[in-house]
Amino acid sequence: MVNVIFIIVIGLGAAFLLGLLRENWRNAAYALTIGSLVSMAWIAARWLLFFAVEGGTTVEVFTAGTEPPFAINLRMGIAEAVLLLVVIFSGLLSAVYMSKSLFRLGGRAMSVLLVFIMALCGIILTRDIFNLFVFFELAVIATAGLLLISENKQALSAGFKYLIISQLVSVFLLIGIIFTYHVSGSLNIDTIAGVSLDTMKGIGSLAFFFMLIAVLTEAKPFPANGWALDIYESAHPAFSAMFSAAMAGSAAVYAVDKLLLIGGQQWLPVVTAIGLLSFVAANLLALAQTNDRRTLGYSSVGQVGLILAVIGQRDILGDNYLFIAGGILLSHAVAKAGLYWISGLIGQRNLTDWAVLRRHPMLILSFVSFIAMLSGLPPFPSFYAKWDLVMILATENRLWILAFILLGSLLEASYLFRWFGYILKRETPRQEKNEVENKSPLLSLVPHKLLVIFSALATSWGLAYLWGELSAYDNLFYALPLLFALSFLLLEWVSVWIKNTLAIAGMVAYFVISYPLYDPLQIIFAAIFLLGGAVILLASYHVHGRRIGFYPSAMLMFAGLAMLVVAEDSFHFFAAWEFLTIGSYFMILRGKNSEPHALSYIIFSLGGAFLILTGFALAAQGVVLFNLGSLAHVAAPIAPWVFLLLAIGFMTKTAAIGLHIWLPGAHAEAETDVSPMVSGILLKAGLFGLMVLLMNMGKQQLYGIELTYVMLWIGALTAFLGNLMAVFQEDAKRLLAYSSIGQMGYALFGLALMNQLGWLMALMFVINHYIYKSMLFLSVGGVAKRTGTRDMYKMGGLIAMMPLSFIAVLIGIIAVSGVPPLSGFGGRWIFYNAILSSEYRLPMMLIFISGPIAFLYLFRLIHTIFLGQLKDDHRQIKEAPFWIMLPQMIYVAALMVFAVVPGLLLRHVDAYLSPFFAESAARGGLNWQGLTITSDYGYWSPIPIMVIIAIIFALLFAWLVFVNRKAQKVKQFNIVYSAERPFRPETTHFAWNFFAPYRKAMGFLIQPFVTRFWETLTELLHTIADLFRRFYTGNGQTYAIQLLAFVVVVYLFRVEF
Amino acid sequence: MQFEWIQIPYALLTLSIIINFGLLMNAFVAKIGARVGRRVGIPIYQNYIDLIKNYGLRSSITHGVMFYLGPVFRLTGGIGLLMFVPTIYGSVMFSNFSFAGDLILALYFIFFGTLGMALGAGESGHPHAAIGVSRGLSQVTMAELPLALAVFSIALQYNTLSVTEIVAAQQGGVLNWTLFTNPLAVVAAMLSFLGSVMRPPFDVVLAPQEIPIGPPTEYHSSYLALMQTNRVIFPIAKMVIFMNLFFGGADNWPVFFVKIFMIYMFAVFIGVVFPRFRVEQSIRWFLIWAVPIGILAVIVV
Amino acid sequence: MVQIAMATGFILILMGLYGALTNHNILRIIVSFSVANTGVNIILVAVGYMHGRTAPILNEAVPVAEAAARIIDPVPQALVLTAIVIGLGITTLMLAFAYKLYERKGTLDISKFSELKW
Amino acid sequence: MKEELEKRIIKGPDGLEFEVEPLRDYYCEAPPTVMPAAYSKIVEDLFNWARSESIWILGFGTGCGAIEMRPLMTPRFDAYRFGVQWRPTPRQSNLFVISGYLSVKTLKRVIRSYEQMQNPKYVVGLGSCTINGGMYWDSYNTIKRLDQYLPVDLYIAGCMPRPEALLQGFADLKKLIRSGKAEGANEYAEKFEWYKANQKKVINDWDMPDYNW
Amino acid sequence: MHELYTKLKQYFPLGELIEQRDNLAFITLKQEQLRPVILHLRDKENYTHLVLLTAVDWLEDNIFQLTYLLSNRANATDIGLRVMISRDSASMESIHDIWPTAATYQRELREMFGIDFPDSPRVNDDFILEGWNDIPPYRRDFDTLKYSEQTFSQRPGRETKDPAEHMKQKLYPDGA
Repeated sequence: MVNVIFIIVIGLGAAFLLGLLRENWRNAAYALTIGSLVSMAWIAARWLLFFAVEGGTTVEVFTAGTEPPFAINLRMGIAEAVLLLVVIFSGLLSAVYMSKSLFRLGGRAMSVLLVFIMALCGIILTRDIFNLFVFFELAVIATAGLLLISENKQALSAGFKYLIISQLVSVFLLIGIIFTYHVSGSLNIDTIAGVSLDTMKGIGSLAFFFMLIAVLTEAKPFPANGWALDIYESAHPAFSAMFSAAMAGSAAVYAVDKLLLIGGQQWLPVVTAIGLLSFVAANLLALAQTNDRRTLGYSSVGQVGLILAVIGQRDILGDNYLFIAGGILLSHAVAKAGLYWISGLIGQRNLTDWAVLRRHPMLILSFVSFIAMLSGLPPFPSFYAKWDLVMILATENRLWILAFILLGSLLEASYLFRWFGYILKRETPRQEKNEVENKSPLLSLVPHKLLVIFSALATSWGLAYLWGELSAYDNLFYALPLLFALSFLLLEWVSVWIKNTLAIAGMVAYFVISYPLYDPLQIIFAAIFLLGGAVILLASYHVHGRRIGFYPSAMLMFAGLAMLVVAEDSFHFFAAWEFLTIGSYFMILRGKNSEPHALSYIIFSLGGAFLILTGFALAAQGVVLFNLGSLAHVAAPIAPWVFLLLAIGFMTKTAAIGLHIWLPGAHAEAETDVSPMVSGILLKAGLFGLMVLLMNMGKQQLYGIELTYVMLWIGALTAFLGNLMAVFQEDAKRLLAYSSIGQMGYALFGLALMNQLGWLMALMFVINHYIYKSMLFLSVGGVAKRTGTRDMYKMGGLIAMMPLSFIAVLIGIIAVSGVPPLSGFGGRWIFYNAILSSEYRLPMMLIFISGPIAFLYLFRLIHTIFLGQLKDDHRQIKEAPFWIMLPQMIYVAALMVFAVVPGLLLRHVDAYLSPFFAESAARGGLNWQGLTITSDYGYWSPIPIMVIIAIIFALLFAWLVFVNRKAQKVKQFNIVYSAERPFRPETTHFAWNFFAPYRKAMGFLIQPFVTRFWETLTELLHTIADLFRRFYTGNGQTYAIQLLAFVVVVYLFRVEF
Repeated sequence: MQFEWIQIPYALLTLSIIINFGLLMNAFVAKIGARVGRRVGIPIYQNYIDLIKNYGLRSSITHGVMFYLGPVFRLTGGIGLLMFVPTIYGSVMFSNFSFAGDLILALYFIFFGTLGMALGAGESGHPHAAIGVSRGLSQVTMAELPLALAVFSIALQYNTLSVTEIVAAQQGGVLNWTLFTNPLAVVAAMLSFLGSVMRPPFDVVLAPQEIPIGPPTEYHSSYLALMQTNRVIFPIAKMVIFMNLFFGGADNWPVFFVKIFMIYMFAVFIGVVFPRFRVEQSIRWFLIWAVPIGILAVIVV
Repeated sequence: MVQIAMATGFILILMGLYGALTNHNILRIIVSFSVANTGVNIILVAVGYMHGRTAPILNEAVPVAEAAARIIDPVPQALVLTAIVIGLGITTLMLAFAYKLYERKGTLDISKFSELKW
Repeated sequence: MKEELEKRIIKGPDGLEFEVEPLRDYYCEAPPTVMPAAYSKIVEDLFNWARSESIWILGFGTGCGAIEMRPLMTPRFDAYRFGVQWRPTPRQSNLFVISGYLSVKTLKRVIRSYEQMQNPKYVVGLGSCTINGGMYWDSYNTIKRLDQYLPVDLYIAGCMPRPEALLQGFADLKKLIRSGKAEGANEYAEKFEWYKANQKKVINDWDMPDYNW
Repeated sequence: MHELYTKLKQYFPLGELIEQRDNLAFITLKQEQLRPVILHLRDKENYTHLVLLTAVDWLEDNIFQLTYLLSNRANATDIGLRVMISRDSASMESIHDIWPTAATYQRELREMFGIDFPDSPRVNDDFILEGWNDIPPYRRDFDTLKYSEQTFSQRPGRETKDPAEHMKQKLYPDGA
């Protein structure tokens, strides 16, 4: 094994050698630099191998041959090895990345780079506090030197600000060190830690405070970090990458970790508080940023804050400390370095300028992977880490910390995903001809830079795999659906036909394989998710080309759904939940104008997911593999809270009222075949979650309020208001989206009834809603595709042009409105029986009224699109493409079949459900004997109804056609028009504001209170962010004063502990 | 109860009785109105003549498939509604096809005709038709609500959704009628009834002066005749439900005729007294007066 | 003796910090930090000083056997040396930066270098 | 030709351009046809009887004579007892009462409404203006002979004829209908060209299809 | 009225005053004085209502007389402003910006008299007559009888009688 000291020796020696080389031996100098970095990396890697695989133990290295306190000693353990690798690799890759700049500046720059890396390695390795100081100062000097590499001239002033701060830091550090030494008589961390507890009182603790605060300052905590942000903004991106990943994210936090050995437990809360404050505040302030590198800077500050917070919680993390802290730290390092490297390709500094990435799928994949890593999404290490962290925090009842961490994560995710939205959706900036000379190109694809970025990408996925292996749970990479979804990333180059066929085949096959494992409830959901998804995918055949990005996203969503159905424990459930959220987000984002809607979708979804996470964590109380069935045994004081958190989380997905504002835009703006997927299928995931929840936890009471009763009201209100809002939409897809909200309200209501019929009704809605909403979205999508608009009043009279779409919509609206004989009626019938056996009477009033209201918007949908007056520009329109029509016709058939024999599916579910409501089984399920379905109250025979109606209908129709066989077919203006004639179709088609009188009477109910609430909240956050960031004045002196004030405040705050 | 072939002639018999009764009753009501206004009024057989004339018109035009289907839907809705509810209590002959479904089926089937009519009217491409539909649908959403509440209330009261059983529970004296056992529900339902018979004050849907008769503006000849037939059947079918639910049903035809007539006259009386509401006014009226009574009925029962 | 040195050291630090925080001229700031550094160094030495002992140089005057009892603690002295070197390095670097900054803008007023902010 | 009836080039949503000719695309161009009576005489007699007993008048007051129609609904005259009632839409009406003078501008609307009524349909000219222009004999914008433009079944003379006269007129019309002589609609179809020529002679801005279905 | 007239006279050159009644008078104006006088009457004297705008064809003098009848609601007085314009290429300034309702009157005058009101909204669209292709019918040189005989087919045998004479002859054929 190579002695660790060689890492330092090589760094230092090579740096020295570089100074001796001749000025123009650039190649040799560069080779030396790279060579030494590689050899340093090799040493670190060898050690890591030693610890990780060969089971080695921590090694102490004594430099001067004597033990401390007489000489400096270094320590090499697994943590050090990993951090060294991070530092050296970030240095190595950055050196490759900025080779051009290095060549320009020559050997001196390279030696400074080496010194920088060496110093950081030293910080990590050393166990001597004065040595720590020396290495920090070296790092400062090297930083100042490296800042000069930047092409941004303002890096100079940033460097000077940094020097001012580092002067202060060195003052604090030195005073701290000397008094610590004075008190303890040693400079060795471990010795001091061993000695000191009682001597640390008084002057000792002050001395320690000085050291800690100095080292903490190097980790750039909020608010004493203006200088760091300036560096991030102005430095060469490759240096920022190192500065963020290696210096702040690895070396400084590890120094804090080491110092805490001295301070002991009592200092942990201080670190936690500073970390949390940085995490939340930095992410909040980042909301108002427009400069990309500064945004990344804020994000760095936040992430480092999170790591500090984790360090502060090490007292409860136990064995998981390294796993958690490491997961977050590595995710941060790789992702942030990667993002900075990408920023080096971009010519302009506005966040929206990143839209130039759009044409490069690999770069987009890199970006996505990096922000997913930062946001803690599966399968990346930060996901496992956050999961474990949250579990432990919840178990230890540190709920405030938990709340702040989740809040910060949500804020971070919002600006990161907003940024991603910019990339995919904003106008690509165009370069003016005359600007080419004096400005850098918008996007420079330099091969070696790309190589560096892609190696970070590879590392991120490698780490994802590694953390999956290390975690206490199954590696998510072993989940078949996920692998299937990811494999589409490799297939991006083939045509849609092949990919689509593969996708459909895969989904059907997976369903067939898994079929024996499902219970009846799961069969229903799995059938909708997988088979239903496959049917909708048929519509995707209408797209030509390669459709890059669609299949990985879609398959990711379906993978999540497939995994959700079979998930048995909370971890897999949650991971599946996150997968389907991300997948659907990407799909929604594909829509033309969907940027803001996709953003609000992902924010709401992640918010909901965090609630679910917290709920599971509270429920698990430290149990590693928390079986979902154990939700039933959660103890009394926590149970209602768990219920509440989970329920709200799931209701975010079903878009219950108050949490619904993301849905209309997201569903309406999505692509033609995506809308049915996210509406017809995705919404059911929330219902599935609710079913799992309710099935296990049953009725819960909080402060004497029965939570299912509250849900009942929410469901009723959702149904009512969702339908009411749908009435006033001009946009057909938006109308359908609001209708989905309403329909989900029904289902929620049914579930909250907590009786068997209510559940049966909810399931009936699940099936029906899937069929008819998918069908309607497809037909409306097809129409919108042909007409080029979604505004219904711009259409009209399309029945002649698109008869099949009309039939689909007609059947669809009959089914939705619940008019016999189609299957919607079954849902209504079960609903009536369900409420009869429930003791709740008031909320169902709202449900009653929402039925006829649904009728309003449904009629409007069919009338204003297909009936009325055909417009000039639609006179030659064609029927929707075959592949969009095909699924619709399948749905029509399915609706008919389901209308006639609803028992086919439902009777099994009914039987399956009855044990769950055994205690109230006096009023139980339905009797499915023969043709008639009977309940305790009434009866219903679908087949005779269908036959009777069909016969009457057919007879009358035949007769009317016979009588009018010679009727003159007239055209659209041949109408009685008060003795005048119509002027233009546009002025004759009564469609816009169709329900004006209804708006007069009921409009007061649809004041957008909820939207206004969320908008105000967002605006408030942005205002706060914008206000508070002005606090970073850009003046180095102000920063210094801020640092001093920070020190004083932290000291006072600490005294409180 | 199951299907038997004999039920078909029975059902046709019921249908013909109802049609004739309806034609005569409508004329009779019109006659009463005329007499109140000191007019002679239409001949009692006038509705037959109108029907024959409309069927006998020589020419007709069509605006498209849905234009045909509109009246078909409408009349199917009327006949179907009649067929799904037992007409005469205790009579096998006149229980129609009520084995197919219970009260809920009937209530939801009411919309079948409405939907078809609206579609047919839409196909005609006439803005007045669309305006009429808009008004009608807006109004019906609120007008149906008290009825739904009342039905829920009596379903709770009798603990069943079967019409036959509800009627059975009301036998044995006038005081057993829902009218007396659950007056709130009946009040709510009867107020709702006002909103669904297209008589003043809730007839803005047809509004002959401003949107010439609304949805059926374009309908004529045999289409119109079909709809006229439905206008005879449908209110009676609906009133049959009311009669069965609230007024003790009928165990023979004379009682049936009297009860239906009385229920209808209720709407007529109100109609001749009050002027017409605008849509938003009628919605508010239902919301303020009828719905609370319905809610009360649900809570109290 | 120690107290005086300590006091002087802290006073120098405070003076230095005060100067660094109140002066707008970059050169004055650098000088102020030098003053503060000197103060720190004095404190470092002062902490290591023990009354009545001699310098930690092992020669005839101080035999190795008695060294532990007769010399003052050598570590702070070593630290001071290192600290001075590093302080010098940083001061030089700051001066170099000051030069570059002046080259760029023709001013040494620190408040003029605040384009990077927020 | 009015602007909205002119041919126009439209660009469809898929970018293809095509021509829209409103008179061809928005209006049915078929001419009216003669509608034969029912196959069987008995049935036709029954229908004629029904038609005569159920006269639905189009509620379109073309001139001042409309004021004489209103009293018919009142208790004093009560036209309802004869099976007469008013309908607001031509589609459902059988009888068009041209109530008084008919300006050229109104004539256009009258023609349109008449053509929108269904066969069989009847026209009654009310007042002397419809017969020979009456007091508007020298007006620059009032037609003088209704039967030049529409097939008139019956004239009721007077200026204005009283409601009693109208009732008498209806009674006479009923006799005509019952005897199968009121075939104005078929006559109109047979002599369609002649009627159109007359109509177009006075209506200078003919901005509708030849037959308004 | 006289007071008003004298008051107006201070500001504007006015023609003669014709007092029809206590509360109705006419003043003749020059064409270019119309707008200032109207504005003055509307804003200062409270004549806020344009009752009508009509024209008279003085064929013999070859002028059109335009009458703007304004009303003061407060004291129930009307004042008519008469403007004489030439019949040849008759044209008058539009006042639709003062009273929007004037546009309708102006359209009517444009159609019936052929008086042009440049810039008045839709003034050249068909108003009452549709497709009129002769000289404007209210001009006195338009022969309505001749036009009627040319255009509309008359019922043969129609004769015109003086009602009084006719009834006398019919009731008392022997001339008693």
